[in-house]
Amino acid sequence: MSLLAVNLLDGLVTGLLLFMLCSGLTLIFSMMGVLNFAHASFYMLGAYFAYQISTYVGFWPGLIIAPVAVGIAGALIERYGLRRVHQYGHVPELIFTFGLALLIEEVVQFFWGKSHMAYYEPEVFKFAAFSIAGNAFPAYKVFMIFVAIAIFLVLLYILTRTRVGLIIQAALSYPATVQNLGHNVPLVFMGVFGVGTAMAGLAGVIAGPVLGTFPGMAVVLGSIVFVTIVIGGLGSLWGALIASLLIGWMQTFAASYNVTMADILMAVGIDKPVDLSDNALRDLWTLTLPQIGPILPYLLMVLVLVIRPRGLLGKRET
Amino acid sequence: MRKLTGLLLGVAIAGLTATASFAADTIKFAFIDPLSGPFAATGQQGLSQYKFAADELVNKKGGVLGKEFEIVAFDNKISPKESLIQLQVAIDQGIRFIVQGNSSGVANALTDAIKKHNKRNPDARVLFLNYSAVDPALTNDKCNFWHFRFDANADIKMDALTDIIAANDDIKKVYLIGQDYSFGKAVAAAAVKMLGEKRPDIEIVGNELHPIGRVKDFTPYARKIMSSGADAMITGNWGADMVGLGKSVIAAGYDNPIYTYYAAADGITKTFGADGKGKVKLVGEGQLNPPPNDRADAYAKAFKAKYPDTDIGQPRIANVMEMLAKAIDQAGSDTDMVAIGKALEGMEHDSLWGTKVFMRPDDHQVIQNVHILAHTDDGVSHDFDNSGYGLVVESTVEMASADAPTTCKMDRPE
Amino acid sequence: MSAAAIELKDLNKSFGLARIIRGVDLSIGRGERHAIIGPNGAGKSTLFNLITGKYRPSSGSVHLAGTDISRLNPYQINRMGLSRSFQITNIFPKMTVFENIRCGLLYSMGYKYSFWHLVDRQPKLTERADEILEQINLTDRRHLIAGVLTYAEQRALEIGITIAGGADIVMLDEPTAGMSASETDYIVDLIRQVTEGKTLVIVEHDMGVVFNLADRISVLVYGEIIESDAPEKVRASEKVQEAYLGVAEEEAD
Amino acid sequence: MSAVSDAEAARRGKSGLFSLAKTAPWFIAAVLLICLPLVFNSGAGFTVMNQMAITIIFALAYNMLLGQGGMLSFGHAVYMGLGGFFCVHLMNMVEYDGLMLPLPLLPLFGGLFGLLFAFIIGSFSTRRAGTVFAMISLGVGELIASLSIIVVAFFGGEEGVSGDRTMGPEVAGFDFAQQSEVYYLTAAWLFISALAMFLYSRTPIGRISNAVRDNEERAEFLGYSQRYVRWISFCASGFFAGIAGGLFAINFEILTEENLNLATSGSILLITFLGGVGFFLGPVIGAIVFTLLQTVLSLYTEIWALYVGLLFVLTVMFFPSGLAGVIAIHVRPWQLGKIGLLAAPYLKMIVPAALFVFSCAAVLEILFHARHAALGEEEMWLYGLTINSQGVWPLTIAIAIAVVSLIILKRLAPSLKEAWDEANHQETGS
Repeated sequence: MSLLAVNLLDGLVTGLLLFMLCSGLTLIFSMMGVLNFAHASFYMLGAYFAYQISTYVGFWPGLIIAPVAVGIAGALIERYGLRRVHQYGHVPELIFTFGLALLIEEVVQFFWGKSHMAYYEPEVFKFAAFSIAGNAFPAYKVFMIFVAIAIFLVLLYILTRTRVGLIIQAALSYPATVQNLGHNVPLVFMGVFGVGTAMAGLAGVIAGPVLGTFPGMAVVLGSIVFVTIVIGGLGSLWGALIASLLIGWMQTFAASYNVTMADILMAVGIDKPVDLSDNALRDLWTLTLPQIGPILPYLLMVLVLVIRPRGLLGKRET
Repeated sequence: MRKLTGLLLGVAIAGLTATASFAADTIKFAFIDPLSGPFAATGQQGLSQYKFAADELVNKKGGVLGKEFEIVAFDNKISPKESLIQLQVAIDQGIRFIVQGNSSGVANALTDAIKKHNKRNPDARVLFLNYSAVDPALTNDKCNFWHFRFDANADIKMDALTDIIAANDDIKKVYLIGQDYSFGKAVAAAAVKMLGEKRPDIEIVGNELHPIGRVKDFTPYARKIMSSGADAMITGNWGADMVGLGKSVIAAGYDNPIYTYYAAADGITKTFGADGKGKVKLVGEGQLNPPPNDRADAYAKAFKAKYPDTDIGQPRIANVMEMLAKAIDQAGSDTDMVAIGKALEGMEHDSLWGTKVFMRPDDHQVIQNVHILAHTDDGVSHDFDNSGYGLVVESTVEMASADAPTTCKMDRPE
Repeated sequence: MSAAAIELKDLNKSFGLARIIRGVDLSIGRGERHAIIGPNGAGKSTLFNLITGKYRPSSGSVHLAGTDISRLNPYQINRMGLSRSFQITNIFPKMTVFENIRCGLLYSMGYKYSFWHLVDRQPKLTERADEILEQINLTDRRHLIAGVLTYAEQRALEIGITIAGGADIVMLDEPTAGMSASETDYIVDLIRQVTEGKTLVIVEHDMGVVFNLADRISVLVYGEIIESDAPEKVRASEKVQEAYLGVAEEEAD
Repeated sequence: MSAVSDAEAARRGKSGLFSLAKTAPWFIAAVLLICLPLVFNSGAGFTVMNQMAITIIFALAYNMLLGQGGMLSFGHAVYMGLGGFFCVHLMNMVEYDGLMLPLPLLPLFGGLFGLLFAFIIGSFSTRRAGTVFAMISLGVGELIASLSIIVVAFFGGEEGVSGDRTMGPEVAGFDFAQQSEVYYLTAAWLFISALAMFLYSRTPIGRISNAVRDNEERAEFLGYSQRYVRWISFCASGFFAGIAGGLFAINFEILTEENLNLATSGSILLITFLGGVGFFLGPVIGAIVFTLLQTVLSLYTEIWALYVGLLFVLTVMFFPSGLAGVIAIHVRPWQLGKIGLLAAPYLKMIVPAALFVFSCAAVLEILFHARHAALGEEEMWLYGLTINSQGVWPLTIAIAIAVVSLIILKRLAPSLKEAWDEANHQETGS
């Protein structure tokens, strides 16, 4: 029971972190129709920028400066790269961001090399906030939860209470109309891309110390972000939230409980072969839930797309 | 357009072969390891160590047969396919010694390809000097005459590690966790078997595999380890999986030893820093701290002076260079691979690191002292990652697994 | 007993709460030239899409020569001999004019999903495509990429693609929309010529075109057919005038 | 044979298939394939050429989806990989179970297995086009790549499965032990596959898959089910990808998880796009350029991947129709007989352009060396010069050359544009 509570909290942290990435990606996708393959790369940039800043002035200034820097980088890439590709259509756009992801990884290695960076959480958070049955829950994770929730509330406020938010909401459902409302569409696009990438950058800043700051960090997270927004439904913020939490918990629980295929097979009345060493199905018998945990989201995505191509809460199919 | 294609190809392959044409008066070693991509840091470190060892231990002493050693780097991007292409390029350049270490998958592909190559091209045979790939199969079922392993394999390391654990009565519960692939499985299987033989009373409270390179957050695993009440954990994890696992376990409040294979250097030592002190242990060969002798101390200092951002993460590389120099000298040829191979078989060598090194002829597995090393900042004269932290020898198993059986049936050329 | 070419039985279609088509019953005989007219938003295009399989009816049914087709996909309906054009020009803009027509021919000439014929090696196919090009007066545009044709030419091409498959029933959705008077005359002549002997269903705004072409006219207002009769009778119908006038008044508000 | 546009094809509509204009390029290609080994007869030469040939087949197969069918797949390595895995297992059955299968036929079986899996997976993934298809392909690709680690019995874990190609019956005295023999086998399959894929694009289903790409709704109203058209294209693509997999198995004698994973799927997308999706020859060019970059450039520089990334992003930005597109825009001046007008401006620009590229690369190399080389190792090799990477001057000079050459390029640009306009201008009155 206590482990369940701990897992719920851990899953919440993972899910909220995922949501910080997904919200930006969904914004960008909904407004611009661009599935930004490089989104996780901006997350990585956030972590590296923050690390660099932290070596000069410590953690806290990085929390503000790094996301802003990432956002500016994102806006510049939109202005001088994506906007040019936009005219060729969506497939070249997607491929552009795909190439961008590779390029950013190389650029990061060019400057920071290939090792892990010694990027730590600030000293004030280096204690266990509380512990449940011997399981310490680090204070920094509590901080992460609060930052993520704060971001979500700010986003919610902007979307539902401000003029900009109303435009964005309109664009989420009816992308074509916004262009006809007399707004400076290129500027809006640049802004959205900048803000979206800045949010990814912020996620990187706060996740870097926990999940590690290394050149592979974007790849590890890369496609799972897509999977999440596709499951949630393209263009739906609530869908993104629900899918993020779902995947966060799914992965946490899958890693926590050693359900084995052998248990399941024997429960349905199939006998375990005595000698597995030469059995063609030996891998099936030894399969455990933690082994397949990370691929569960992909399985879920394929199922969702086959059954309900617009995703859980998606309003449109693109 | 086809013409253009031909032209491009011509230019490129002319380039490929051009490098082979000059400087034929050195003995070349093809270093085939990742120099780009996620594992490049390890590859770069190995390359620096090889270059340094070749210069310091061989070339400064006048080389062998009047020739100097030269390390030629090939980037295999840790891909088996690329490794095979680079192997072919290296052979074309007339290189007869292949060194590789990162990833047993690549080592398996290479040993297989080299075996076939030597069979099909008896006049251009090559030797495979494996300095780091520790899959036991390479010197058991998959052994061949051309492959020599200079690192202790996974079973030997586990043998040494379980000797130490068996002697520690405080350890009653052990948790095994590893990456879901052959090496991770080999570590787990060896641990279960050897602990069962040496300390049947020890309870294995967890034995699990996680997907390799795909786990973003190890917290759930850390929770399981905590709730199992383990007194010690053993993991074969490396790279980001090692860092992630270690950080999560420590953050979750774990305070017992973590026995590892690869939790040092490449930024890992720095990342663990003070948190890992007294917890992170590593099983491996090569003694840096305390320095076993003045020669080793001087060697390590000179290395650091030349490569301040790199560490001697694989001390055995010095053995590879020294033993090859000896073997080539004994064979009196740098092209007769059979003679060099036979000279290497059964060679006994006094290592720079204060241990005797014996190349077992039955399976071409090196036998040497294996240590349990502790991650600490006390008594560290040669740290890693310039962090002040390093590995200090805690206990030693002399000539570990010297009489361990092998399933190797060596097919020797005449 | 020979069934009607198209028969609609109590056809209904709703989108959410909005009932767009409300219980339409209509029978269109073989060889008939039938026009559907009605004010904007009356549901003409929806009706069209229901018949051709783009939408599925909420209730009621559509019959093609006596067979119920309400649950079939567009391609299945097409194979039963019904072909349509679109309100917005709907051609293959990146292909040549010739290839556009050829694509229209492939299925009906029995090539189906073949991967063992080479299209360039089928003299009959090329011949037939050239005949159709001749019919729609685009022979001299044969090698142009369809996307660069003028609007009227694209509309002509669309009609060419539509009739290429040799369907018995041809449905045209506003074929003259957005055309000048002379272009309209040209297209109407073309339609008359290429649909000779076929059943024609046409949705049209231009009353001149409608009364010129149609044998029978149905008037659709708010998803219901209020009149279905010969052109002169429809012209005289008070109900129709009222409906049209009423709408006109509403629109004037 | 560059860029056979639809217009050209249609113009030739009535001319026979076996006309000289059509068969000549294939003839030249065949002669070239036969003669290449006379120039490059080293082992590495064969290895690189085999690798190219395999990549060309795979890229052409991929372009059947992306270029011709408009389907963007992020998981196409699956079909090549599975075809390859089955082939290695067949090779092992030849070795251990005495299966009498001549090696040259093996790729055909690879193709059939690729086809089988494309058939199964395509049955649900091709229902829709666009994002849904792309994401299902991503998901399936990831699932199968992960399974390959878990299901050791078939995929051999991360070590993969290896075999020996020489264990089968000899064919016409060849046992395929040498790379040169493998080259001719691969080249023959390349020729057959490329020809088959080219002809496929000229069949009814090939044409209709273009039609569905351009306008799926219209195609439905012509009697074609868009779903079946996509499914069939997908199966055909899977078949040829499987052939590539079979050739991979023969050439490398090992298949690993790498052959299935997303990185491989991603790189085939890059290769195809780099070459140009709109042209039959595009993927061929892309495969050749990419293989050279990957294999040769990485011998010279550690940061080769950075260059490849830059090249790719710049290509998407400035030449969205790929390298083949760059060649194709010269077809019109050629037809007008005005290609000569471009020669002078090109010649004028080639020196500053090369200077610009090389000096930019020099800047990157110097910075990289200064940042990552060992302490005390200040000397580096660059274009045959030995320079001091820590010094100010080399960097300054490299930057200066880059700036100056850029200025010269800018100055020359208007004259190129003028020549370009002139070369594309058709005299009026025709």
